Order: sequence, then structure tokens, then C-alpha cells
Amino acid sequence: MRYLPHNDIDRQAMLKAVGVSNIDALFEDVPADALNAKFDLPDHMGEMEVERALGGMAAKNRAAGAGPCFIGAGAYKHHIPAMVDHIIQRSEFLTAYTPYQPEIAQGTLQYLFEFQTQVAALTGMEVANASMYDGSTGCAEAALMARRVTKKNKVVLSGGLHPHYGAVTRTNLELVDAKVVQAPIDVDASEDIASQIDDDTACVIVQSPDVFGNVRDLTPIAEAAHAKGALLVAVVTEAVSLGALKSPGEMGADIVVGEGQSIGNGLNFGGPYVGLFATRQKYIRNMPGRLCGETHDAEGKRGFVLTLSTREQHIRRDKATSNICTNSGLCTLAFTIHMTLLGEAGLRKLAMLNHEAACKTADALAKVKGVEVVNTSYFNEFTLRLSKDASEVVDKLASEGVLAGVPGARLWPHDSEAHNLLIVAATECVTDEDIKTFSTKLGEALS
Amino acid sequence: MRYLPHNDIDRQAMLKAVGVSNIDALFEDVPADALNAKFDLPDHMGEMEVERALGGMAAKNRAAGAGPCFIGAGAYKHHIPAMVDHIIQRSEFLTAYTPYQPEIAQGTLQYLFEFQTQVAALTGMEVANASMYDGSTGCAEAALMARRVTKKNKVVLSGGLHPHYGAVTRTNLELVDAKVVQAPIDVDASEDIASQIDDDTACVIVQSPDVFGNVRDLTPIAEAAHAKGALLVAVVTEAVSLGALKSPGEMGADIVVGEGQSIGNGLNFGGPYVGLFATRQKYIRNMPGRLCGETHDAEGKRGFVLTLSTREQHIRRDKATSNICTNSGLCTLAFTIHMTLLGEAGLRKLAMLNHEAACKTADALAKVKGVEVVNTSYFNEFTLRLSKDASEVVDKLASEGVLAGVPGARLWPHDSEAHNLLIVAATECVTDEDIKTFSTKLGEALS
Amino acid sequence: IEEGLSFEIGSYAQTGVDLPEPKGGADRLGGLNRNNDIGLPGLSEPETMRHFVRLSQKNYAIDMGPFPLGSCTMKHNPRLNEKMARLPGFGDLHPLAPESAVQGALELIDTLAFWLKELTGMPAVAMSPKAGAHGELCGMMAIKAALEARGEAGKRKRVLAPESAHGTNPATAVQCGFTVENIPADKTGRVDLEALKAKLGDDIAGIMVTNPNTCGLFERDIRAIADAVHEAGGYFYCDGANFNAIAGKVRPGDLGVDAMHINLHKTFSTPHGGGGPGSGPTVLSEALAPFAPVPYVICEDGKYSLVETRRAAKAEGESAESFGRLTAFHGQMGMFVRALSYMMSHGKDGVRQASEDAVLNANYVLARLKAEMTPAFEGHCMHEALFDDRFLKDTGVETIDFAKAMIDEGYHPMTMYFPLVVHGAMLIEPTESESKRELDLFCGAMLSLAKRAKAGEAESFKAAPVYAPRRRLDETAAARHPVLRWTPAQKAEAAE
Amino acid sequence: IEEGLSFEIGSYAQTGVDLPEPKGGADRLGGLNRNNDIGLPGLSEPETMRHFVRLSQKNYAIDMGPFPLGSCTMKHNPRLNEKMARLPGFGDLHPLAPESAVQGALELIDTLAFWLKELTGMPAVAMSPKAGAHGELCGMMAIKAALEARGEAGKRKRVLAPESAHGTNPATAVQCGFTVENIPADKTGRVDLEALKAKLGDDIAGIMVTNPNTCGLFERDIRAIADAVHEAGGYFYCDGANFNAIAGKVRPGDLGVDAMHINLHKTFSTPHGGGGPGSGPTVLSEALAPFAPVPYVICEDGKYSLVETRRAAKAEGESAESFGRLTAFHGQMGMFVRALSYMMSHGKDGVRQASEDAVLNANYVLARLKAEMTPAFEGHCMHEALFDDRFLKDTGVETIDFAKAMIDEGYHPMTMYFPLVVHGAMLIEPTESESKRELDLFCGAMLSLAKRAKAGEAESFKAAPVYAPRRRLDETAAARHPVLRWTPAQKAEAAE
Repeated sequence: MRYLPHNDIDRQAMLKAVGVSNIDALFEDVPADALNAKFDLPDHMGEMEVERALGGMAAKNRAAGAGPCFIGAGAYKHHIPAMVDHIIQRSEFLTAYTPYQPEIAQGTLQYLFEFQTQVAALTGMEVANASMYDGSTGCAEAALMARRVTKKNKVVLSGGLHPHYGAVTRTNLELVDAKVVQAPIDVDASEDIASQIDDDTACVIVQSPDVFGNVRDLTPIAEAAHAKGALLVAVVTEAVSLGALKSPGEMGADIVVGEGQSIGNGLNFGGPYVGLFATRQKYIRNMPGRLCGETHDAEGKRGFVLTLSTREQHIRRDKATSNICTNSGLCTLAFTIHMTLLGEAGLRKLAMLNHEAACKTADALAKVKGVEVVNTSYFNEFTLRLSKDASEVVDKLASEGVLAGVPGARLWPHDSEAHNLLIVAATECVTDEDIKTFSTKLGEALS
Repeated sequence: MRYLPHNDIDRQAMLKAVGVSNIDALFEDVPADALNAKFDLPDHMGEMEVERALGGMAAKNRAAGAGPCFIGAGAYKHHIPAMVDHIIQRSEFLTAYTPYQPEIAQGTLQYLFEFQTQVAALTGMEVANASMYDGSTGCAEAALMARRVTKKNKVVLSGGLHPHYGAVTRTNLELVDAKVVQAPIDVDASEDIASQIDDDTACVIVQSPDVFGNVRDLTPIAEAAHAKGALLVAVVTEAVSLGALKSPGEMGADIVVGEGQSIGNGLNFGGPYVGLFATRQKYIRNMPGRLCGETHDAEGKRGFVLTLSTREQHIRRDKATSNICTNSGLCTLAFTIHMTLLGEAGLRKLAMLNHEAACKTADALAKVKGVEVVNTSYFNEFTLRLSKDASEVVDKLASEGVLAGVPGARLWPHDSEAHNLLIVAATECVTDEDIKTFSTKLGEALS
Repeated sequence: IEEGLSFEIGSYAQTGVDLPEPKGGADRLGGLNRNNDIGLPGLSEPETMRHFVRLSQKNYAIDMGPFPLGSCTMKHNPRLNEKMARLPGFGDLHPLAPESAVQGALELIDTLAFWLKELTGMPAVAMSPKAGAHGELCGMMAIKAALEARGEAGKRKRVLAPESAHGTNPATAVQCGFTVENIPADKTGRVDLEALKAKLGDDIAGIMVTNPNTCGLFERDIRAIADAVHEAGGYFYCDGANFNAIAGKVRPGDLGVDAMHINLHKTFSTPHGGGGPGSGPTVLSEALAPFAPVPYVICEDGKYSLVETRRAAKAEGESAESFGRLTAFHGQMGMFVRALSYMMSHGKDGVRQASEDAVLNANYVLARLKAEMTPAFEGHCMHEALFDDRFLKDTGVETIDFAKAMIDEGYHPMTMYFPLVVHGAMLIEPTESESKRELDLFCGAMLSLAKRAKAGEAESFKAAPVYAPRRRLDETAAARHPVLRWTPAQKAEAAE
Repeated sequence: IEEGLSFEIGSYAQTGVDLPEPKGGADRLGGLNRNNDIGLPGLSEPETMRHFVRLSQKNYAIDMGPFPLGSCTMKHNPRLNEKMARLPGFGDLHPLAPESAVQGALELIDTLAFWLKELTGMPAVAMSPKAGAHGELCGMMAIKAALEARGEAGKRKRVLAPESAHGTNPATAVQCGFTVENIPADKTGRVDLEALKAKLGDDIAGIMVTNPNTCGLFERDIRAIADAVHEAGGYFYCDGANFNAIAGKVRPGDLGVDAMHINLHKTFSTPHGGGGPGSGPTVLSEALAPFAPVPYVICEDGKYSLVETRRAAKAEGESAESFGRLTAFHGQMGMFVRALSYMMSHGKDGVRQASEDAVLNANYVLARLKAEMTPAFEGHCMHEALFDDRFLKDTGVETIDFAKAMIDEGYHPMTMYFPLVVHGAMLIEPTESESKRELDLFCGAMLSLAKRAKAGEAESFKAAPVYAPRRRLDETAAARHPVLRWTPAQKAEAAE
């Protein structure tokens, strides 16, 4: 087997050195009837066979890059510079462990420090951690953190929050008997979420751009929350939007959680992604997740270490702020590299190209009979109200090679009001021809 | 422009330091009317645009892996372990220069030394160089070397030699007024090439397996050559065959040249490839190309350097053995890695799988009406005589997604005798289904 | 060459990407346009390349040498897996693309699930947990949901775990609203069965046991433990971090386990990547299967589909009481592809051989190091060998010094000070990827260090590492005055 | 950690690939089966990975730091190019696939040819030369063929080249059956026009001139040189190794050139890869175009096809007298893709800016280093700055010592002892890829070394390098007793 360096001569010599005659002597503590179980699985395969099997499965999927793609709703098709994927595959990054031995892990630690700085700058916050699993789990952690900080129990979820983020948050919060209030679906950002905040509220969670694409002004919500001693958790599922929009930090957010996939990371059918988590300096000891900090070595040279581990499970065990153990290391690196390539100038330009693509797409689709554009504001994503069930339309267009967007029924299957909605995203990858193909086929599907 | 680190502030500061007011002052020696020419070319493009343009061209080609592929004749579709391509892309290998500073190039030098050892072992020769551009140019260099060694003028080319190798050799040899004798096309390895060797013969060049796939016994030819003071140059275009066949060294070859593409290197539409060049120790000072040798450093530690550079152009200039300046560095590395993974055991098995695939393919095709298998012996490639022009058949099958082999007219366009021939290769990549598809479609094309 | 932060060497005007010029005019941002500076410097592409290559060279990695980290399982990461994960049909696939466009992806998840169920002997698996700790959460959530379904959630709040447990175990239990109590260990380093039994009662939610445990030992009484817990009405959560010792040899389902997460990055070699991403699918017993999280994949007549909500789950399987959703999408698909590629490459014979070689390697190291070092417990071990610091007594050298000295020998240190049950613990896990030649070199270096420590060379240990990119770093200072980001003030300072 | 040879650490039984079992029985090898041992050890995959990763770490590379090698042009290698070359439509394309199956490949070759012709202002280009020296051969072969067509090949045997020429120039001329004579240089480091004219005559085949020349200077009299040679009935071969100084600024075709090869790996950044592969397309003037080698691509009505033989060339274009074939297939396709990717990324504006930045960087280095080092010639330079060793006079430090001391400063040495026209030459080419920050660090290190040399620290220079994977290697011993391969006897020795 190509991955195993021993031959049988080695194995015999080693067994002898260990002082046993056969390998099963080392498994003596296993109940005898459980040892050497039989498995209904094939024997080992060569690379070629594995490539054929997995390649066959891959070929049954429609890649976003295979044609026009307008799907967003929390995961976005962007162009990633070739260098990003090259660097993250370097042995020294790919096959390194968590940097618990900082003297021989400065590479990982320095990019984590750069990542934290980038995320803080991007969100307009004071500090950020070294990442969460993804945006949705970060959202749940933010709610838990808000409970720790405020010592209050109620969590209010905006009707513009991605329903999967809401579900993840509920699942986690209900475990500890928190009260979760979910506002109704809010397609056009007209809800009065501030009115839901009371003295028992730990936080209110609002997404902008929201799941329908609306850009929301968080300032009044922050003010309402702070007036009641609650925190504002701002959610951003499209990190590129922060190149064009006022940051949540400027609008008064106390915790910003985001999905960082758009910067440096591929779609990967939903994972691995990279959760952004930023907050104010005063809350750092309540933060979940790994943190990298600056220090110096015995010779006084600057260096970086994982720090504040007294918050973490491996030190604090049942008193930890979270059970989280890993971060999204390699995805974090991809984010950091792509962001370094972009820089401020590139990010702003990229954001503007996205916005222009969305405006152009919306204008083209608005002309199609049976289509109404719901939004008055948006970044690179907006919602259509169709004259029929959007799922059917999406399936029909998929069979014609167009990935049309996310139909309402996919996200709110039990809420028939949403079923004619179609959430459409347009990034820098969308061409004029893609838009034309989409609008033509959409027209056909609705006629 | 993303590849250029200066901004205009840098440029101005540097111009000032240099003492000129504008960049064209540094181009003052260029005739004024030739400076700043206009070009009918586009301005710079982003990665996404370049990917679209080149991706569009790539999509117009039929990759060997896209379906059944039976093309060989000097380039072979093999499976390459993923690790090979990963390692050759490591910055330290990909972006290193020729190892003229051995103290900081031991990585490159050690793998070259390993490569030379592998090639020598594989060919059954005493020494090998650090590679030529490809097999065909190595063949021409071998003929030139034979002239230097023997001080004779005539070069005899077997009728089983790949015609492109013959053409390259003729082009190079005619430049220095050598006499090149090309034996007629020899489909079934029946020529009496020994009879062409006379006292003026520097070398005879014989390929095995030959371009038609026949396995040739070189021993009697070597004896005949040596009897006249000539050298035998053995050509191998399929390196994998050396895992199953007696090596040219064992059969008395004086120089072995080969195409190493099959080990570690992709098809790449013909290049870059890696030329193998091996000979006897006594001829090393007459060899062309780069050589890596063992030595020690100032502390006595073993190390490697480029050596015998007194043969080379950068030292010897007009007295050099060849004008060659580069080797196929990275392709050499790919060869070395793949060969290290294979080892003797893997190479033998791989060779046997190729031979079995060819036997199976030949048996299936022999049953097709209008098909005659020419060969009695072969490794992974053989020749069919069809009942009609093979080019038509190949074109028809290509339009149906089968790459059927190389038609005689492609290699011998001016020799109509060869036009019904079809050279068919089958490697470990060929599946039973591929064979079935091929034989079915071949039957249809011939009926 | 020292490499500064990108914030120190870049400029706000520079960029390493070329994008088309925006046409201008579009502005539907609701008046919330960003007007201020963001504070993100850019670098040109060549500068970026060099920046990250130089940083990378300050790291140690499994591709460079052994990483004998007990409990962390640093094994070979095949590049085939990376290649497979990057096939456009997987790497460039949107999680919300219609089911018709993702049949191969669902097939892959279903196939991997089959392998995991077969290897563990368990009837169900939740695929969406994003990492090992997330898998623990998934398992404990399922237990809580099962208790709720029994109407006992209010009553059963206690979870038991050995002192040697990973820190995630108690943290997870608390995150689920449980309280945690330690189970004492016996002299052989295993759970004290009688002491455990004494703690059981009708307020017990369950136990969390790692097996093989973090001392590298198989829990001999595993079935008796499971039986006792089940009898008390609790569930048995098995921490699967060490499944790599027994995969292909033993099925946890045969041992009475109710839930176990599987660290794909440990057992099935998806790369650690400097700390993630992980992936923690969690296998579940019949008792817990109905409570599995959404979304999950089902297959009917060769057509795959997704069950995405609790209501849909209820509609699909009558007993289903899914506890909800763990993450936005389907889990760590990129890791699934890598893990399946690894599993298919090994096959059942290779998985078994890998476990055997891992155990053999650990025992070989144990046998060789015994000469100078002190094993924490008697007898053989499983996949990792645990030593304590008795052999360093009176030498002035502590475990951390020994670890740092290993760096100067060219090795990554072993796990130190874990598990907590042993003084100055040194936990060594070579994995099956190390050849005998590498192990011999490693053991030679370790023995020589031990001899040097005993010979009174404490000073050099205290000074180590000397040959690393950094000398020992001041972690206390970092925690006391946390500097978690670069600020422009630092740039100004640096310029002075 | 010292890494042995694979021959020392592997075994003949080990393999790092898994292949299906052969079925056995097939044997149509004509009785020529291999029966003996081959002598090729194998390694498992993890061992192989570590072997080559460890070796790689003994290399210096452009991704790690500057490579100021004059005449070698080590610039940034974009990874986009690597990605493009690996598209299956290029990387997995068989050279003998039918034309209908390779239209995109032929289009790519034709497109790259268009760029090269446009950038050089030349009407034709031969794409198949496999490297720069092969391109020289192509150009000189075309000259020889043209002379033959004129019936003057027997008479015109002399080729002139400056003493400062690359060694390939004389070697190539000889390989074409010519003899070579040096053209003297004037005091400014350029061709002495009068001396050149004196050597011209009706036995002249042509001249070979590098421009900018290897002193980093543009040949001011380039047109007069071309005119004189043409008047004498000879051809002007321009060595294009330094085209990167003027690409996008100046078209060699406007200067009277008849043939020039283009090093794609220098000017257009296909990676050097530790010594290759290169690629050397050769542009040709109207006079030489008819003699271009086969195969080449033609396009009619949007359909591409190949002309593969001299007879076919003759049939296709009436004046065609192709000199024959240079290589088995179509040239270095993999390099073509990379180069075109690079060119399209730059565009005409970027190519021009790159040349300007390359020249600016060299002049900046020249201006800064003048303070302590001695430029070989007065005035500005083009893309590389040439120094001699006068500043080391009486220091005991020689050029090679200075170069090796640079290694300890973290830099790859500059080109040394070339060109031959200057004593102890040091030729520095920073390329456009280096930022001002990197150049300032580099110049600082160089100035400090120069000061140290003058301050009498010769001993430390003689001892350098100290911080490299090896101290100075004995090249004389290597050449005197050549050991070009490992032999089993060495293994036995090592085992003792």
C-alpha cells in the first residue's frame, strides 16, 4: 500500500524489538470477539481507480463555472487568483499542525495576526479572532457570547437573517434554555426590529446585506439595542460587500460575524468556509475561538503566539467560552493571501464590479414579463418576485445549463408566501452574455 | 499591473537617484525613430480574462483523458501520481536557476545525480547525463557524438526509427556534411541493417521497440557495428518498455538515447519532454549536455556540482561538444520523482500492465474485418494494416470521440505504401470499455 | 531575512490583481456607501508570493519530518486527495444549486457515510459537523434530544468523563447544558469501573469516554462500562479522536457506543492546515439516529435528495425528531472528498494495516525509549506512547525544556503536559506514516537528549531552541497585554 | 537533517504506487524479456514526499528572494501560467492527435506567433526550437540554408561575434559548420564598428550580436552594423537573450536583424525550473523566412493545419525551402501556454512598463553601488549593471569570494566572471520584479560587503559561505575524478 512505508521485514524486526510475536498481541485489551471485524468494503485501489471513481461523481455535478451562475444566498462564486491556491498547498502551510509550538510556527502565526488585522479593518471593529468554522456557527457563537457579556437571556433574530443562520443559532441557543425570538420573513427590509428589544434581550442579530440582498442601516438598531443594554450582532454573508458599504463597526455593531468564503475560498458545496468574528477590545476575554497575539522572544525579537487560551477548552475545560478547538486555518490563509493581493484599492474595485453586475442583471431581468424586482437597495444580490413558483423555474433553467438563483422554497419550504421569490446574485464572474442568456430563458420559463 | 511592484512615486524617486528626468533618457542609445514603437496588441488583462481566452482555446482540443486514446508513436498517455506535479511546482524547484552556485542548489543537484543514476540503471549503461531537450534531439546529438568518438562520417538510420527522429538527425548532420543513410521503411523488422555498416560508419541508429512497435534484438547489430569500429546508438521512445525488456546496454549499445516523457511527464502536445542520454564511462568527455558529479565541501561533507564543464559551450565556446545550454530540469525532476515512487517493483508491474493492455487490444482489433496486425512482437504498441487509408479512419473515429492511433500518412505523407498503416498504443490507462468502443467503431469505419 | 507584516510593507494604493475598470454610475447601496479608508494595504503579486513563501519557511510540517504529537495524529497527507477536492464538480459547486445539479455530490456524501457506518458498525451518521468538537456537540445534542423525547431532559443533567479527557469533552457537555464530573482512573491508566458505577444514577445523561484513551491505552472494560451506563439510563458518547488506532480492526458499534465523532483530519488524513479546517461526522446508534441533525442525504431509486428542515425530516421518517441544524450548508464537503479519496485508496485492508502499523510504531518507540525515559504505565500501548517526567527528576530539566530541545534536533516536540493525569506528560504518536529508518533516527535523538539531561546539561535545555526562527516566546506577556492586531501607530513607530 | 540519496534509503521491493495486479500470461516480447535486476529502489509515498521536500529546502529560488543573475533574467513566475498550462486541453493533448482534435492548440501557437512577430517587428517566426541555444541553431541553420539557396554556402564560412558573446554563439556557429572570429569591443563596451568593417568580406556568412549586449549596453551603431553586414552579403543574427530590456519599447525588426531567438523563460517568464525546460522561438526576416523549419501552423478560413515536411512546405509556399526539422513535435507547447498567458496578462502596456522598470532597477542599483564598487563602463546601463573587481584590488578578496559572501547575506550571487571582456566581472540584473524596498535592502547588503572587503576582512570572505547547506564545494576534484552516478558499492561502503 503506497502510503505505508514498512515492508514485512521491517514489521517483523519491530515486533521482535517490542517483544511480541504478532501484531494482535498489541490489541490484547480489545474484547476478542470484537477484534478483526469483517467489513463490507473494497480492498485498496490505485490512484487511477480512485480518480475514475471520484471523477465520475464530480462529473455528475454542474460546476458554477460551467455556465451562467446566479446563485448566492450565503456562498458566492468569485474569481480567485491562481497564486492563492498555490500557496495554501505549500507543504509548510498545508501539513503544519496548530501552532502550539510557536518557535517553529511563526509562518502560521504571522498570517493569523495579519488575518485578524484584516478582519478588524474590514468590519470596522477593534479586534477579530483567528476564525470560526463558518459564518453560521459564528452567528450562534456571537449569540452565546452576547449572553455571557450581558448576562441576559433573549436573542432576537431579524426577518432578514439567512434562515440557516437562524436555524443554527436556535439549535445552539435552545440547548442552554435561551429565549429565541424570530421575526417574520422580511422581504423588503421594512421590519421594526428595534421594537423587539427589551430589558431581557442579550442581543439582536441583523444581517446586511440581508438574505434578500437589501442593504440595511444598522445605526438605529444599534442605538435601540444599546439603550436597553443589549448588543447588536451584525451578520455579513458576502465579505466583498464590505468594500463598498459602510462597515458594521461604523454603524455601532458590538459583534460582527461574517462568512469569509468570498475572499480566497471556493464554493466547495458549502464547506470548508471561514467564519469572521470581530468585536470590541473590551470583550476579548468573552470571545470564542483561537486568538493570535504579538509578543517577543528571549532575544527580544518580535514574534507571535496563540494567546488568551484561558478562554479555551484545552485549558478551561468546562469553564471555556466555547468548545471550539480548531479554526479554519487554511481557509484563513486563503483569505489573507487574497486580501493581501487585493489590498484596499483592489477590494473597492472588486466590490464596485459586483455592484455593477448586479445592477445590470436586475435591469435586464426587470424587463422580463412576470418578474418584479423586490429591492430598492442591494449590493450584488437582489430578490425577484415571479409570477409562478420559483423552484420550477430554477429546475427548468438548470436543465438548460443556467443556475438561476435560490428559490424561496429552498430556504423557507414551509412558508408558501416565499415560494415565488427568487434570490439572484451577480458577481464579477457574470458576463453580459450570461445575463442575456438568463433573461431570455427566464422569459421563456415564465411565459 | 499586478506583476510590477513599483508605483509612480517609487519610479520618480528612483529616476532621481539615477540622475535622469524620465525613463527614455536611459534608452538614449536606441535610434530615436525606433524607440517607443507602436504595437497592434491589446493592453493588459486580468486573470479572469486571460483564463477565459486560454480556456476557450483549450476547450477546442480533445484531451487524451477525455475518452478512449490509443495514440503513441513517441508520446504516451500514462497515469502520473498527483504528488509528482505537486512537488515540481514547489517554489524551491520551479523558480530556481541552473545550479551554478552549488552551495545553495543542492536540492537540484542531488536529484540530477539521482536522475543520472536512474537513467543509467534503466538503460543498462554506465553513465547518463542530466538530460537533453527530448528524445529526438538527443538522437541527433548521439550521432554527432559518434562522429567525434570514431572520427568517421557516415550515419546509418534504421527503417524502424521514428521518422521525426530521422528527420531531426538528418537536419543536424547535414550541416556538418555528414553522410546520412536512411534505410527504407521496415514495418516488420525484417531489414538487414548490419549490411549497411562499413568502415566509414560512425554509428548505426536503431530503435526498439521500433516506431511500429516491434521489439528488436540489438545484439547482432551491436556486434556488426563493433566489428567495423562503429557505434550502436539505441533509441527508446517509450521509457516504460525498459521495465519489461532487456536493456540496450545488455545488448551492446554504445549510446542510448530515449524519450523520458512516459515517466512523470504529461503529453503537453509534444513538449516540454525529457531526453535520456546514456553511454559508457570512457566516452564521458565526448558527451553533450549537463553533467552532475559528486564531490565534497570544505568540511568534507558530500555534495554535488555540475562538472566536466570543459565540454560545454559556456567554457569551451567554439570547441564545445554541443551548443546545448539548458537541460529539461523540471521534466527531469518529474521523471526522478515518478521513478522513485515506482521503484523497480512498480516499474516492472507498470510495464506488464502496459503489455497486457496492448495484447488485449491487439486481440480485439485482430477480430475486426479489414484489420491485420502486422507485428509478431511488441511491448505496448503495434501496427495494423487496414483495408483502407488509415487517415480517413482516424478522422472518422476522432469525430466520434475515439483517438484511434497514428495513421501512416501522418508520419510518411509522401510514401503511399504506409498509408493503410495504423500505429496503435495501449497503456495502463486503457480500459476494457475503451477497447470495446474502439473495436466496434473501427469495424464500422471499415465496413 | 526577517519578513515584516503585510501592513508594514504594503501600501493602500498597491494591488496584486488586475480587474476591469468599473463603468461607474451604479449606486443602489441605499446611501450606505463606504466613505472612509478601510486600512488594507496591498502588495504586487511577486511581493505577495515572496511574503508568504518566506513566512512558510518559518513553519515545521509533516512533509519535512516527523510530528510525534500524541492525540493529534499527524500523518501523511496524500496529494491525490488535494487533486480530487479541486475537481470543478466538487470545488466549484454551489451548496444551494438545485438537487438535479448536485447528484454526484450527494452520492459522494452518501458513499462516505456508508464507509463511516461500515467501519464503525453504526447504523447512522450525521455528516454536517464542521470539526471534531462540533461532532462532539452533535453527539451530545442527540443525547439531549433523546432524553427530551423520553421526558427526562430536566432530570438527567450529569455527564461523566475521565480526568484524562480532551478539554473539548467537558466544554461540550456544558455547552449542551449538562454538568460534568470526573471519573477516576485506576492504576493502569484506565477508567475505574467500580468508581464509575458508584457515580451512576437516574440523573445521569451519559458518559464521554475516549477509546483508546488519551494515555494511549484501550479501555479493557469498555463493554462493562457501556452496559452500566445503559442500565442507568444514560448514553455512551465515545470521543473518536483516537479511532485511528483501531479503524479496520474493531467496530466501535460492537462495543456499545451510542455516538462517536470521527476526526477526518486525523484518522482519514485530511490536512491539518495549521489548525483547520477539520471535519467531524458523528456516527449514531439506533437509539440516537432519529435525532440526527438536518440537512441529510437520502436516496430513492438511485436519485439523491436532501432533507433540510426538522419538519421535512419528520415527514420523511416517522420517528425522526431531528434536533435541528448545525451549520449553514452540508458540512465540510472539501474534507469529505479528501477523506473518501484516502479511504478508497486504502481499502479495508489498508485501513487495517495502517492501524496496525500505527500501533506497532508507537510500541516500537515505547520499547526503544524505555532505556532512558520513564513510561507512565506498564505494558504495551496502542497508537501512542505516554511518558512522564520521572526520568528528569533532579536534572533541572522540565518537560517543556525537553520539548524545546527537540526543536534544535530538527523535530517537532511531542505533546506535552497532556493528559493531565500524569506528571510532566510526554505523549508520542508516530503514526503509521513513519518508516523504521525515521523512527530509529528519532529514537536516537530522544535517547541522546535524555542522556544529556541526566548528564547535567540543563543549561542548554533551558536555552533551547537556539536553531529555530525564534527563541522561546513570552506567552505570559502576550496574555497579559494582548496585542491582537497591527495598528497604524505601530507603522509610525517602526518608521522612526 | 541530512537527506541521503534515494538509492541509499529505498529498497528494490518498496513502491510508492498501487497498480492493479497484472493478469499474467501475456508475453509477446520477442524473447527479449528483462531478466536481471534493474537497480531502481522505490520509496513509499510519504518517504518520497519528504525526500523531495527536504531536498527542495536546500535550494534558493526567486520566490524566496532576489536572484540578481545578469544575463539570466530571473523574474517573477506567475502561477496563473502554471494553471493554464495544466488545462487538460493543453497538458493532456497528444502531439499526433488529428488536426480536428487540436484546433485550439494550433490557434494558441498561431496567436503566440502573432505576439512574437508583432513585438519584434519581424514577419516570421519558427516556433519549434526547444531552448535559447536551439533557437540560435535554428537561426544559423536558416542563414546557412539561405546561403545554400544563393549557392554561396561553400564560400561563406566565417561568422563574426563579439568577445563578450554568450558561449552558445560560437558553439552554435561551429555546429552549423561555420568558423568563428571575435569582433573587438571599443572603450565603451560596444562593438568597434570600424574593426568590424575591416573583417567583412565575401566569405562572411554573418554576424552574431547580442543587443543589449552582455555588458548591459545597447549597441549604438546597431543599424550601421546591420547595414555593413548586409552590404557584405552576410546576415545579422541577434542573440535575443536580453530582449527583456527592450520588449514593448523597440522592435528588433526596425534595427536590421535577420534572425533572433526569444528566450520565453527569460523575457516571458516561463520558469527556469532549476535549468529548464526552456523555449526558443526564432523570428526571421523576409530573407530568411522561406527557410523556416517544419512543422509549422497555417490557417485558412479559420481552420488551422500543420505543415510537417519539407516537401509539404514546398507545396504550400512556392518559395519555401525549409531547412528541415528541429525536434520530433511542435516545440515546447507547455512553455507557449505559459508565455502567452504572461503576455496577455501584461498586454502591450505592461510589456513596455516591465522593460522600463527592468532598466530603471538596473540603473538604480548601478547608481547606488557606485559608491563602493567599480562600474566596468561609464554611463547608464540597460537592464543589467556590470562591475569589475577594481574595487577589490589589494583586498585579497576575489570576485568569487564576494559572490560566496553574498550567500551568507541571504542572497543568490550575481553572475560572475562573465562577460569575459571585464576583469573579475560582476553582472547584476535585478529585473522588473524587485520592489524598491527589496533593492534598497540588496544594495545595503552589497555596500556593506564592499566596505568589509576593503576593511581587510578577507578571511571571512574566503570562508564563505558559512550559513548555506554546504560550504564551498570542490569542483576541481569533481572534474578530475568524475563520479556521475551512485553505484551499489557505495551503499556497501555507507553500511560499513
